[in-house]
Amino acid sequence: SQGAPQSGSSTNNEGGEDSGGKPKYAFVFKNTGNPYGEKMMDGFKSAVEELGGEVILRSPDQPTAEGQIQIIEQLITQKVAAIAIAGNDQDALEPVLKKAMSQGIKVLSVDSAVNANSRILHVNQANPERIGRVQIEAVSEMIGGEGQIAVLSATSQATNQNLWIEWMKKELEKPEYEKIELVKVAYGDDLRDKSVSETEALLKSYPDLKAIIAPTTVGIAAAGKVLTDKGLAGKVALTGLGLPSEMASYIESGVSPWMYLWNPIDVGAAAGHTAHALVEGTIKGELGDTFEAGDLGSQEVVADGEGTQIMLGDPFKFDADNIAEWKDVY
Amino acid sequence: MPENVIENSTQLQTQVERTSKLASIYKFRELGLLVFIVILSLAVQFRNPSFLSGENINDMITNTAILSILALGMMLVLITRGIDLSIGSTIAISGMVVAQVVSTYQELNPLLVILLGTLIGMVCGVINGVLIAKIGLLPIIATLAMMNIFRGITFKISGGEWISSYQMPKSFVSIATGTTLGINNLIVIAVIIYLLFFYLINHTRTGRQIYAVGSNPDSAKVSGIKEDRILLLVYTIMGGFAGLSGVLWVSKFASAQGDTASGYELTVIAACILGGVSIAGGSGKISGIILGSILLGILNNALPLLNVSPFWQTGIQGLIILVAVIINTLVKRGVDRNNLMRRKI
Amino acid sequence: MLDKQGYIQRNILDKKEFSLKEFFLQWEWMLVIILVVVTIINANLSPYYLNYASLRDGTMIFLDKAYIVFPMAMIMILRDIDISVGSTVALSSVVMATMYNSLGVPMELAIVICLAVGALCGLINGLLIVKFKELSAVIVTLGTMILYRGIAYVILEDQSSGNFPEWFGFFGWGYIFGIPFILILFVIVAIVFGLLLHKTTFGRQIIAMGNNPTASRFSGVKVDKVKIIVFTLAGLMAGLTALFLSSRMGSTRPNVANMYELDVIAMAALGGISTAGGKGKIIGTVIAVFIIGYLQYGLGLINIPAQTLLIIVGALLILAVAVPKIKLPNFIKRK
Amino acid sequence: MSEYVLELRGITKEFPGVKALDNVHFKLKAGEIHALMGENGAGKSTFIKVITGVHSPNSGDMFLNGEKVQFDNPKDAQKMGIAAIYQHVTNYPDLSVTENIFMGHEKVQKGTKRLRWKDMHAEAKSILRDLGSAIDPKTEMGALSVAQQQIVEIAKAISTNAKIIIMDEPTAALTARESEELYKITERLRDQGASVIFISHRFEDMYRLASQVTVFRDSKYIGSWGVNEITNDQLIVAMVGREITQVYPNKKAKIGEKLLEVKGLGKMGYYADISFTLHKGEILGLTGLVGAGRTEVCQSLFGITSYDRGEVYLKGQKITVKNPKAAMNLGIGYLPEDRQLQGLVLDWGIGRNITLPALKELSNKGWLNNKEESAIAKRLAEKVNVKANSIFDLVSSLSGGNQQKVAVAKLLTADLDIIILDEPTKGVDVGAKSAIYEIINDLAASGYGIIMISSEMPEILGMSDRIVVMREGRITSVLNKADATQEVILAAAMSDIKGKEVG
Ligand SMILES: Nc1ncnc2c1ncn2[C@@H]1O[C@H](COP(=O)(O)OP(=O)(O)OP(=O)(O)O)[C@@H](O)[C@H]1O
Ligand SMILES: Nc1ncnc2c1ncn2[C@@H]1O[C@H](COP(=O)(O)OP(=O)(O)OP(=O)(O)O)[C@@H](O)[C@H]1O
Ligand SMILES: [Mg+2]
Ligand SMILES: [Mg+2]
Repeated sequence: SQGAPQSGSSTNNEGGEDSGGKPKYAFVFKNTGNPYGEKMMDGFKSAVEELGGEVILRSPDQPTAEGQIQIIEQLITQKVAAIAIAGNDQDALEPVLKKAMSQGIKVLSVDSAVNANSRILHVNQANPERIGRVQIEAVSEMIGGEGQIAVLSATSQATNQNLWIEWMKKELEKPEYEKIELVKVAYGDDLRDKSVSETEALLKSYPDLKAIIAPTTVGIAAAGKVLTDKGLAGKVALTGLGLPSEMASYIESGVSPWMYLWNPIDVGAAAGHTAHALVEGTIKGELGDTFEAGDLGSQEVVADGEGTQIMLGDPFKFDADNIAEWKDVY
Repeated sequence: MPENVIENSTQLQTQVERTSKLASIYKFRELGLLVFIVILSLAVQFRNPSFLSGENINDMITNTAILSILALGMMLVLITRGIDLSIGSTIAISGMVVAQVVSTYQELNPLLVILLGTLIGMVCGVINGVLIAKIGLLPIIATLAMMNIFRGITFKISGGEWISSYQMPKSFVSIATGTTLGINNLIVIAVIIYLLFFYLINHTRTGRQIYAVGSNPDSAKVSGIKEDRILLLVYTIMGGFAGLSGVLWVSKFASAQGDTASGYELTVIAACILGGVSIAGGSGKISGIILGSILLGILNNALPLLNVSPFWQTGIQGLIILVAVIINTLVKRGVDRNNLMRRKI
Repeated sequence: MLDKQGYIQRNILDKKEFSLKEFFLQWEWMLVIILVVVTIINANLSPYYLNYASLRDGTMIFLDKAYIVFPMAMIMILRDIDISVGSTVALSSVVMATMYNSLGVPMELAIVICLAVGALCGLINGLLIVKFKELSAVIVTLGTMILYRGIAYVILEDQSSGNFPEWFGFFGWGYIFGIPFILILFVIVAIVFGLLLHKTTFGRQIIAMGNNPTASRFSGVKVDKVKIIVFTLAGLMAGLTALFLSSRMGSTRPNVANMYELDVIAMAALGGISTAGGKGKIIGTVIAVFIIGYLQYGLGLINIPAQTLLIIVGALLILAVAVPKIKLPNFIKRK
Repeated sequence: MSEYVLELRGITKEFPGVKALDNVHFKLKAGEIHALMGENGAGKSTFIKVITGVHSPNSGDMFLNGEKVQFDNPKDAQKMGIAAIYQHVTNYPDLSVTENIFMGHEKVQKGTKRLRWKDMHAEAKSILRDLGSAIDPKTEMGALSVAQQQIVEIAKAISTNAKIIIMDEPTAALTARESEELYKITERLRDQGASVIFISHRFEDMYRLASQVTVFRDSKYIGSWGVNEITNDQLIVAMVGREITQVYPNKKAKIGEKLLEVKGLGKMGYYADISFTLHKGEILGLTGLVGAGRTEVCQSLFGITSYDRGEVYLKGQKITVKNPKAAMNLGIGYLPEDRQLQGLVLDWGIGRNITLPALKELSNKGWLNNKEESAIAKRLAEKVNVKANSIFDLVSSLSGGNQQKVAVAKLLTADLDIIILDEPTKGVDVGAKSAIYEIINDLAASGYGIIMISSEMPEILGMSDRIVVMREGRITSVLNKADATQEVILAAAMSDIKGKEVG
């Protein structure tokens, strides 16, 4: 509700499409050089191009909201038809995204949401509740329902991760997990060196630790490396969310029996279809709207707190049987 | 003490000896830092007894090895009144290229790989060196610009992809995890480099010329020291170390990313200045940067062990760095004061 | 009185001849040329670039941190550097948001507090640097850089804090007579700093200290005081940047303005401020801000990937600083 | 082989806008000590730098033992056996004395190229000892006083075993006694077959040492004479182009009321028990051996450093001086001994330098008044007669003596009662010296109280009304002009009082 841009003095909007006539669909990821984001953008790109749109893929060089604000301003000036964004901050993009929407640009968030005011809807890669609960189920199975576990997260402010960790804690309240103790949530800040130090500290401070859940790629891979180097395969179990390519060796070696993720290509494609549906007016982003999302089938807009979202399926399980076919994909 | 008047040479002799003994205490400038490290270690040990366990000490030193190699290079740069902000990017570029190479040529000899990474780093260093020594750019500007450029190139050549553990041959990963004579290779490499450079810095002409250029560039010219060559050398060494560290980094974490070691230059500079290297040039000692690296190593290792809230960690780290340098300064002042008090008037 | 000794009494001129050559050999002209070139290139690259609205709104994107360039220029003239400004931005904005949201302080007062916290951070830097002369500004501000951001984390933890009143959006988004407020204030602040550095005794003292700190002290310049004031100004401007940034984001978080210091230093350096001390003009930094800002904006309009942008900005920085250094005679001598 | 070890013909050297050397000649015989004299800015130092390859001349030839040579950098000259001590100390403050001595010609192990530290330390020690100095070769250069650094420079030249040694004003920072040591060393070097070029503004140096003297004036070669062939007056005329009848001007000032009283001042480790008084119109000479603590006392009075004991009274009021600005406001001014480091902003013009201490007075509520500033700068620059074209000439392009005049001019901007001059004529030519003496005398006559630190005995004796002698941080003697002779002062400066532990 704050910092509303004064649309009157902004670029006059003489018909959203000029050069070439094709509507432009922009995708803004968190930062550049991130294979997860690259795959998502690939998915977005092929979906939009199939649907006849022009694609703009952008990300700042650092994962900051400030960098994304600059990019969005530039996209507004270019009069794009839609912006799909994986936000670096829930709230900080609100004013600039509102400005975009006030000029008729369809804004949706993907992967990591911006707040409900800043978007028309969110494309959710998987249900956060399921993401949280499924990891506890997995860890319980790995350690036989008993023992100390710890979480190694990204930064202490990563809203995604924090939400999942909340759901993990809720799941742990169930009686079947009463012998499982969550001893610590550590933060590796998505830095390799820090994640390694944090993992080592966990192992030393809790000699009886049975498992580590790391719901972030850098964290889970770093933990996998530490457990491998210290020869703790089979003694301390590892699961969480990670890129199959990063985790392939640790899943094959058994350090991590299995872990989860979704397919970022599909997530990107879903964002592309959703953006298209918004631009074409097929949906308004209101509850109950439905549309056809290509190979992903029919999608329905459902509630998400104060806003609405498209929800893709459960996270996908990667284990020793299927990792080989995925590790070269992403 | 009018030192240049001799009346009685035996009296003079004793006087000189006394002052030089005093001077040797005084000369260990990082006394305060050492004391601080000891106290800090004891305090951490008190809170978490696994801190001073053999395993943890081994982990700590292993994790600090790369930092200490980089700090050595940075010390040389700082001594010449320079600075190198591009090393984080150099680490990334060398790590990325090397990882791509080993993922294609799995059979490559690890030594060749190390050499390749070092060479890439040296090329980056030479570019910095030419800009600074030959064209005369200010080091902070030249390396700030090259930091962006190297990072951009790394992203370009990686095409946004990472090279992951499964793509790396065992021989490559074991560069960082393997041991020689029971000691982790990273530590071995760091120790060898330190020994070599201790010799270079203190016992060769070139080593001393590095100090001379930083201490007074104008006199260096008058003494016939080729300042530009020394600068070129120093930035090449720094680049080489960064390149080597890139290999070690990627091997240690078994993953190469475009944003590897982003911002790491500040940590390295912090290690140097904590260790008493003056950014005004001319002074800096190996013993100092070892202590500086160790202090940072302890911080990285101990804060997680102490179970400090993640929200407090950054603040505590900043506070400890400030307190450490301030205590070091106060101790130095105390030693100076003590020396003054002993002066006869 | 010396004439009786047989000296020829010299006439020492106190007027300088205006030299057209000298006038045009100034670095600032080089910057103007670069700015023109950037504008021409951008206009050719993107059809969206060269119109009033685009150029005007483009400034709103990059001007927030540009305020810090001025005191940073002064600090660099003093042969120092302040790498804590990014953290100061974060801390002052976090304190402001917390004051307003958690303690119910009126926004007007919170804004004043934001500036005050910024200035206080700068003052602490200055005091530490002056009290512990053995330490350089780099190590002090490296320490406070980590410390200030650390305090911001302690205050807000993993939360963001926003919900500012509607009018607060004016700082980052508002216009006066169709001109962005952030641009108007920037011009005013630039003029103030330009006058301060080039037309007052204070500025003269800064330049003297940059050239020879010892001689300045012996000449009665209160070197400590000057240093403290300059660092405090840097903090104050960081506080101002915090206002604009939080206004543009409608909220704040402990991790905002990360690494701003490097951008600011790059702008000052391109503007001709020498860290070797004693040299540089405010007008140069102003032009440099627009060069870097518009370059990034223009290339953004043709959707250049971030990695390419990194390379281009780096190369520009090197070229701009290197070209005037490659003087012909030097070049020949080296061969 | 030629009769001359070194010969230069028709050397011209131009800097942008300045012709520093204009077709000059020079001939140096083997085993000769050759004095090179001339006013400040005559081009002597530039000439030296041409010989050593620091500057390359625009035209002219150089012959070494009859053979034509050309040096492109100092190392070439070093290899050919030429060593120089430059006028402005060129040392490495962070490195040890040994390293400073051996930089550029280190002793290395054959084969391994390892530095032979032990040998170098030992040799450094023995050279220094020969020079009569007990400086520990392992101390850092930066911790030494200016004079001690000068001695190290000399040691450095000696250590190269050079055949030609050039000394550019080596005695400028030395006292009579130390100069005497230097004379002996120089003679010994000569006796061992070296040739020496010696630049000095002190006539006693020349008479004591040189057999030949060459004079430059205004960048030109004036002539070369055997020292016995030319009278003092003729030499002065050759140097300054006119006669100077009297070096020390007649005292005009009347000594008035008490201005300053210092009681029992002490600073741990530097000085103790300093008490003296200064009156209006009085010139108080402060002398002693180098390192006696004179500078430290005066800098405490000026607020640069603090004292930890004692009191200072100005016109009967007890004062504490917090910083130089406060000192200037109270009416105390100080001319620092190291004009390049402490006195001047070298990259600035003359005008800006002169007005730096008075910015506040020249400005209106903080705004600079450029017109008034230029006018004052012009007036004062002319008053001390700086050799320059405009107030915008860079100070770095001035010769040492003219730089010193600019530094003196700075003091005249403020409204002062007391002026402290620390070695005011160090490195200043005879003409400028008498001009500076004249200025000092006029200042005293107009009511200033003046403290003049000097290591030059004739100057102290010639200028002072009273003389305070310091030794090892204490005042050993206060003499009236009438009682003061060279012997009495030397005795007081070196008398053997037992020092006691302080603090
Ligand atoms: N690097 C330089 N650039 C420009 N002018 C210079 C430079 N060095 C010396 N000069 C000028 O050359 C002239 C000769 O200077 P030089 O230092 O040789 O005089 P000097 O005879 O040694 O004087 P002094 O006795 O004061 O040391 C002076 O006018 C000086 O200003
Ligand atoms: N930076 C320093 N560090 C340590 N000791 C110093 C330093 N500067 C001066 N001293 C010592 O302090 C004492 C007083 O020095 P000061 O310079 O006041 O003497 P001075 O009589 O003025 O001699 P000079 O002729 O060298 O100026 C000397 O013993 C000197 O060696
Ligand atoms: Mg000279
Ligand atoms: Mg002195």
